[in-house]
Amino acid sequence: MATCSADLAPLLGPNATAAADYICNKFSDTSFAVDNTYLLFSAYLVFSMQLGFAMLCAGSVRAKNTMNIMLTNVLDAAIGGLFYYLFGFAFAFGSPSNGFIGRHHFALRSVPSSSFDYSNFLYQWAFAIAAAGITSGSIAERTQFVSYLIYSSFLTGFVYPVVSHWFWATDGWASASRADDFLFGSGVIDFAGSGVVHVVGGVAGLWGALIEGPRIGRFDHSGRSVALRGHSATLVVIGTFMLWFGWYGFNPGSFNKISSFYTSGNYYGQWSAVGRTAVTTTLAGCTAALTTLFGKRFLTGHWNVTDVCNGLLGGFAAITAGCSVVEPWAAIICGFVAAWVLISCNKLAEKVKFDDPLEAAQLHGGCGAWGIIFTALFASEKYVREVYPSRPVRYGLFMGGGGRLLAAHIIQILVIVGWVSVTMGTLFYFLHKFGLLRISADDEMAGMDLTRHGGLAYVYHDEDESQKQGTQMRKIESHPSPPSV
Amino acid sequence: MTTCSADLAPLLGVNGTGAADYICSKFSDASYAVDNTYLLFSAYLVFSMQLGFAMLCAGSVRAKNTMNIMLTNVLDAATGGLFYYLFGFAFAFGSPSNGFIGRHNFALESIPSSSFDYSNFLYQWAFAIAAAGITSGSIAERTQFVAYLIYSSFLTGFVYPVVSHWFWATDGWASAFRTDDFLFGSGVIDFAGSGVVHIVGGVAGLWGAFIEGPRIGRFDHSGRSVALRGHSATLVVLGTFMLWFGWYGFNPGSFNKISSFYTSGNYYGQWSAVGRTAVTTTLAGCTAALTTLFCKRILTGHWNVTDVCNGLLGGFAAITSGCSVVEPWAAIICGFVAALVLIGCNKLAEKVKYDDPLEAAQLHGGCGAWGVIFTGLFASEKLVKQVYPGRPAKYGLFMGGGGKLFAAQIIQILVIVGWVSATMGTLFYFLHKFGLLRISVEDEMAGMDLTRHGGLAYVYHDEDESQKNGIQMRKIESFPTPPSV
Amino acid sequence: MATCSADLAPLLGPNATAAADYICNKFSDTSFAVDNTYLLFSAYLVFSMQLGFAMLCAGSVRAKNTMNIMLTNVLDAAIGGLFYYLFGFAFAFGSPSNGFIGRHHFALRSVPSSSFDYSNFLYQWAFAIAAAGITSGSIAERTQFVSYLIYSSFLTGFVYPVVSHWFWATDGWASASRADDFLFGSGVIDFAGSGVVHVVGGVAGLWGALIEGPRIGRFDHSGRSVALRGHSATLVVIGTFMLWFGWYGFNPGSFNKISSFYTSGNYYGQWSAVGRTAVTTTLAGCTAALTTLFGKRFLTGHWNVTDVCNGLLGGFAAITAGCSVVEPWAAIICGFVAAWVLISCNKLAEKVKFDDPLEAAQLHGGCGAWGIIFTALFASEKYVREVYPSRPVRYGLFMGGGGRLLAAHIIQILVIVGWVSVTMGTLFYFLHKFGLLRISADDEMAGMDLTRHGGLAYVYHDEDESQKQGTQMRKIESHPSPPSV
Repeated sequence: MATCSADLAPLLGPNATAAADYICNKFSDTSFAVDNTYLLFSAYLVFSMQLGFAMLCAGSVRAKNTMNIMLTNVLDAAIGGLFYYLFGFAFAFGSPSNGFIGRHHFALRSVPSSSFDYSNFLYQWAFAIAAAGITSGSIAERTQFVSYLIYSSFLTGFVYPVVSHWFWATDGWASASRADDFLFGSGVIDFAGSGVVHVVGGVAGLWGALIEGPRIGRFDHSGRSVALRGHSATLVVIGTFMLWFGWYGFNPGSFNKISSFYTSGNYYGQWSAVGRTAVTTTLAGCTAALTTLFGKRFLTGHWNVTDVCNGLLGGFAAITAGCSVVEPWAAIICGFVAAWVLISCNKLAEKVKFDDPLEAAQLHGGCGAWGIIFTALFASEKYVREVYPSRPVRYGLFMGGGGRLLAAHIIQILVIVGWVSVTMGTLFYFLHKFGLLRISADDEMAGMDLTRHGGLAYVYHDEDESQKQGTQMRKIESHPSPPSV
Repeated sequence: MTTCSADLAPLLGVNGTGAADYICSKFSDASYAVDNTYLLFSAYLVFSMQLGFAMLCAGSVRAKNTMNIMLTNVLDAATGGLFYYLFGFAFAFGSPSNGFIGRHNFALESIPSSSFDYSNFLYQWAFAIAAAGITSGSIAERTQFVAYLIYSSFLTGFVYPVVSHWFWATDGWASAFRTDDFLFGSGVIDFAGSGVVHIVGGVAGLWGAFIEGPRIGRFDHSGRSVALRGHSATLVVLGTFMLWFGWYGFNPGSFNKISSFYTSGNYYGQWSAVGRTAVTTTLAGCTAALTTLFCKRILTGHWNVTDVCNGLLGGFAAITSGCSVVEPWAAIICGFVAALVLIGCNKLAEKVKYDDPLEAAQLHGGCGAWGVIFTGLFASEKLVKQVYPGRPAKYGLFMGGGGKLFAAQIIQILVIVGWVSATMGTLFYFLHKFGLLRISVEDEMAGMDLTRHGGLAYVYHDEDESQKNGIQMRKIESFPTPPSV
Repeated sequence: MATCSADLAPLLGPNATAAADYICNKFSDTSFAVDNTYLLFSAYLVFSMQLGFAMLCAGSVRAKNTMNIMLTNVLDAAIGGLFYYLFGFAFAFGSPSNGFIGRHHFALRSVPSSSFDYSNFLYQWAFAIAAAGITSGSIAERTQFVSYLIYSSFLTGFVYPVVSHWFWATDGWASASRADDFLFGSGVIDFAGSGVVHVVGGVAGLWGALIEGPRIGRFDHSGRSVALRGHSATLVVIGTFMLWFGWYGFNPGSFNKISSFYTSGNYYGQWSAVGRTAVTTTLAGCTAALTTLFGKRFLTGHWNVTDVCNGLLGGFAAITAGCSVVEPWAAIICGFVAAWVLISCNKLAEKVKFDDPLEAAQLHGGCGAWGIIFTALFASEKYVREVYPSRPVRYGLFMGGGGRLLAAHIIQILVIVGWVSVTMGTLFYFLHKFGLLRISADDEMAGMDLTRHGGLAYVYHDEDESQKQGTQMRKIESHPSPPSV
């Protein structure tokens, strides 16, 4: 608040510096309190998305693998907590550092500082585990549990933090908040992470699913696709609504501060930008849901709720990059296209016999990529100025901003895809080589809950069932499963 | 904050104007930030009620219609988002306008303004979809899907916004914020919408359910009522708790601002009123739940959790109108009566063979109406003065405030019932005439999930089931359903 | 804010007292607004834990008792609301009072005051019902419904408030905020209630479960333990995530205020302490979850999700006492030990044939006790100074703070265990004596839902089932169940 006192002192007249300082300090206290309150509760909302992912995944897999998928979601959060604390946050935001990777604040050393408080760490952690949550969907129902543990730690501890450093840390090589002109004199505008979070998670999942191949029975001998339906649409809907709820922390929360003003004393400030972000997010999702509803109705003949849910999430994944810099009407376009992107990605996936139980790669990868391009087309000059002040403004192509932003964004997509393929692709490849990736056919037929997780998730008919379970339990316990997990 | 500078300048002495302005604008920044944070997070909470409605509905219908009802809840939010953005908000709050309907801010044009920010839109949208959510419950399990799409758009896009304009917009003909003496020199006090939201939703549902008649098997040939139980009490409880959680955004959030003071520097300000509102809400719901518990125990002989949940919600629906202007002890009376009202309405509904799978009409219509009356009886003078300043305070009849407020509240009920019957009643009537309202008998027996939504919601026994479903899926796909949805 | 004006007035120069007052009043308004916003939303989060408890309990019992357990969770909140309003809050925080029990503010008389606003009541209520929620788990599946009503009212209305008075009220005999030197010149540091909430709830459950004995079939004639598995792991995971979500209100929220500064104008203030608390909470839970995962893997041979969930919650219960005064690295130790504490408590429980369907006594009692000791070992001097200013600082033994705090904390555990045993133990004993505690063997075999709550919770196969249900319903209705509930 140095500026504050500097401004106020002369106004208060001679030798009022002390008074000015005193008043300005109290103002800075207030805004710290407000901003931290805002950021912390946003972080809590983003965390609640983890429940959303867990339910979405659980509902989309078959009952016999429910325990397995839910366990991975719980562990994404738990492992993420430790690894992101130990070095993830340091790799991502430890400054001063080079453009590629951060190298301070390991285990939160010298945090809080003037630039980062604990709330920033918590918020970024919630983002990191979201990325891991995305991937776990793509490789569901056929992946060994140890490989989950391995990729999840690697993704949240290293791969994701590095990407977020590039685009979000002040000294990332492609960051929009970078001072010196770089990447076509325009940084990348990936406000809440269509690329940094969704494309990363999606591409990682893509490689995992591709390398281990489709689930048994997903494509019959004649090669026709057979729907292996999830066991509970209710859980899918719960998950979708929780994700929607959490997205209000994900997108508007990415401002980190709400108390900054544009013109002091004016009703239009950062708080309005935050509100606008929530509105664009809502509109994109709603449009995508409706588009999917009617699109699917014409393609398949029914009104399918799980497809609508996925369409909705596709719209969110797409708007995430540009949510803060586009007009509400543009968000509607974003959602409309996102729905079609998702539908065609799914068609394509079927053609190439790619099996992703949650459509995660298509949804987060495909729609995320569209979102990045969309931002480069529709970012409005006024909003870019406000949200990314003090740098040469590059805005949307269709808004008359020229192609530099678009170029930068295409670079972003390529770079992310490349980096994730190199790191995660290799990881999955070696896991596969060492027979750690895919479970045995018997396990897959029987379901992992029974063979690895100590029994089925549901026991609705007590008397008989619970007895049967009970014996199974004890049987399993008596011969502990082989060390090969 | 001009008043602020006006007050402060003289105090700061000669040529203190500049300083005063500077300080005051920083104060206004701070309160904008706080108020928007408060309003946005309240809006998120209200949105989370949509998950509550979805689960409450899903749990209260039979398994064979789960996909259908959940889809409608997702779409209430989605269609609501688009329609409320395009004209709903304009009809409701577009000012300056006449007393009947607003006519500015279509598609959020010239928002943010000094009177409305994006956060206000988001908050009002969450209210609008809540109303639609209520109605979807009454006509569950037997309504064609297109009918949902039509009524939902109409309700959130026109019917509800008009009502909210009347009672909440500054220039609504019956608004309590209206300055000129109207409606017995007292406006209507419907703080968070027992009338505007709950009666509207309830009456709309009443007409829908009434016109299409009860579900097959709900009343046997001898006319005795047969309970068609919902398929999962767990989902009902889940939904109820989410609604309770969201109601803390619904009622206290309706203040829109939290930083206003009553006496500057005093610990008692609007923030206390907000807290009190949360307390009255809690007490009303809790009392209603306990009353229902014991009454039902006496009437039916068991302790029924779903009834208790409905009683709880009835208490909330009732207190919503007066939550900010009644004392906590009055809230207990409110909840107690609300529970009895609900039980009475249900008995009545059975007598007249009216079938509402979620008791939505009885709950939101009946208890909502009681809530409006309750406010006319128990509104306290002191609190009315604080919450609705700058107008002749008309308060509760039993608190010695005379009958003017009470009369106004009665008018409100009549007007709302009339308007909704005229609009939604007619709509449902014509849908019925054109055979778009009710599904065919076969569909109803088989369940809509199988015939319209591409398969059942649950597949617990994979091997067989999922195969069977798989086949059904493909069968259905091969003969796309008739265009008549 | 008197101090504020006192400081500011001289700075503003002669006869500027009025100006100083004016400015300082507006500052106090702002911080009231911020703090109440913060506290209210924290209270809402804590309330959402009630949904967590409900789902956790529902998923951990057999399908035939789901309605019963969920009803108790709804009623914990409802009964708690009334009783805590009527006298719970008064017993806990009604001051001035003696060290044992409060005696003002019955039914919120003279609230808001300068020390308590409505938001404080709401927040404390959410804590009280959490304690009751814990106990309901221990005695699940075999307890008569009336005894639930009785113990729940007694616990939230009297037992818990008294304990919270001792340790949290300014004039509690062992409170850390107490001015005069007492209890080794160091009060007890139980920041968010490992002792006050978790040990209380756990010990109460311990006595209930101990007195009524294990469920039929839990230990077979040869005395071997037979796992009676819960009917839905999905619900357990939902519950766990909701509890995790709510814990961010429980621990960081216990600061009550976020706008207090340590050095005005500095980025490091109470908001940082709040953030740190959220971080320690997260790390403790994550570590405990991972420890349990691997520990259980070696002990039983599978990766068990429900165990991991319980481990996670154990970590949270443990860190609750010290969350605000320990370093993040210490939280990791806390979680690691907590996991082993829980595992061994469970082993012990099996040995002594103690049956607790939710491991609530082990989890909240055992880990809670460990958390209290942990705080006494690792509380850091710096943080204790900041969080508990203006009193002789006693901090952790291992941090070089000497043994006084440890001694005080051991006293705390003993006192709480003693008090709860005397009150709740006696209550359960007499309920048992009068045959009000345990249900009949037939009820237990058939399941309480059918015999007491009007039918099963789930009806997945409509046609047949719902008919059967229907008839059962009507049968039950025709012969109302015996008055002995």
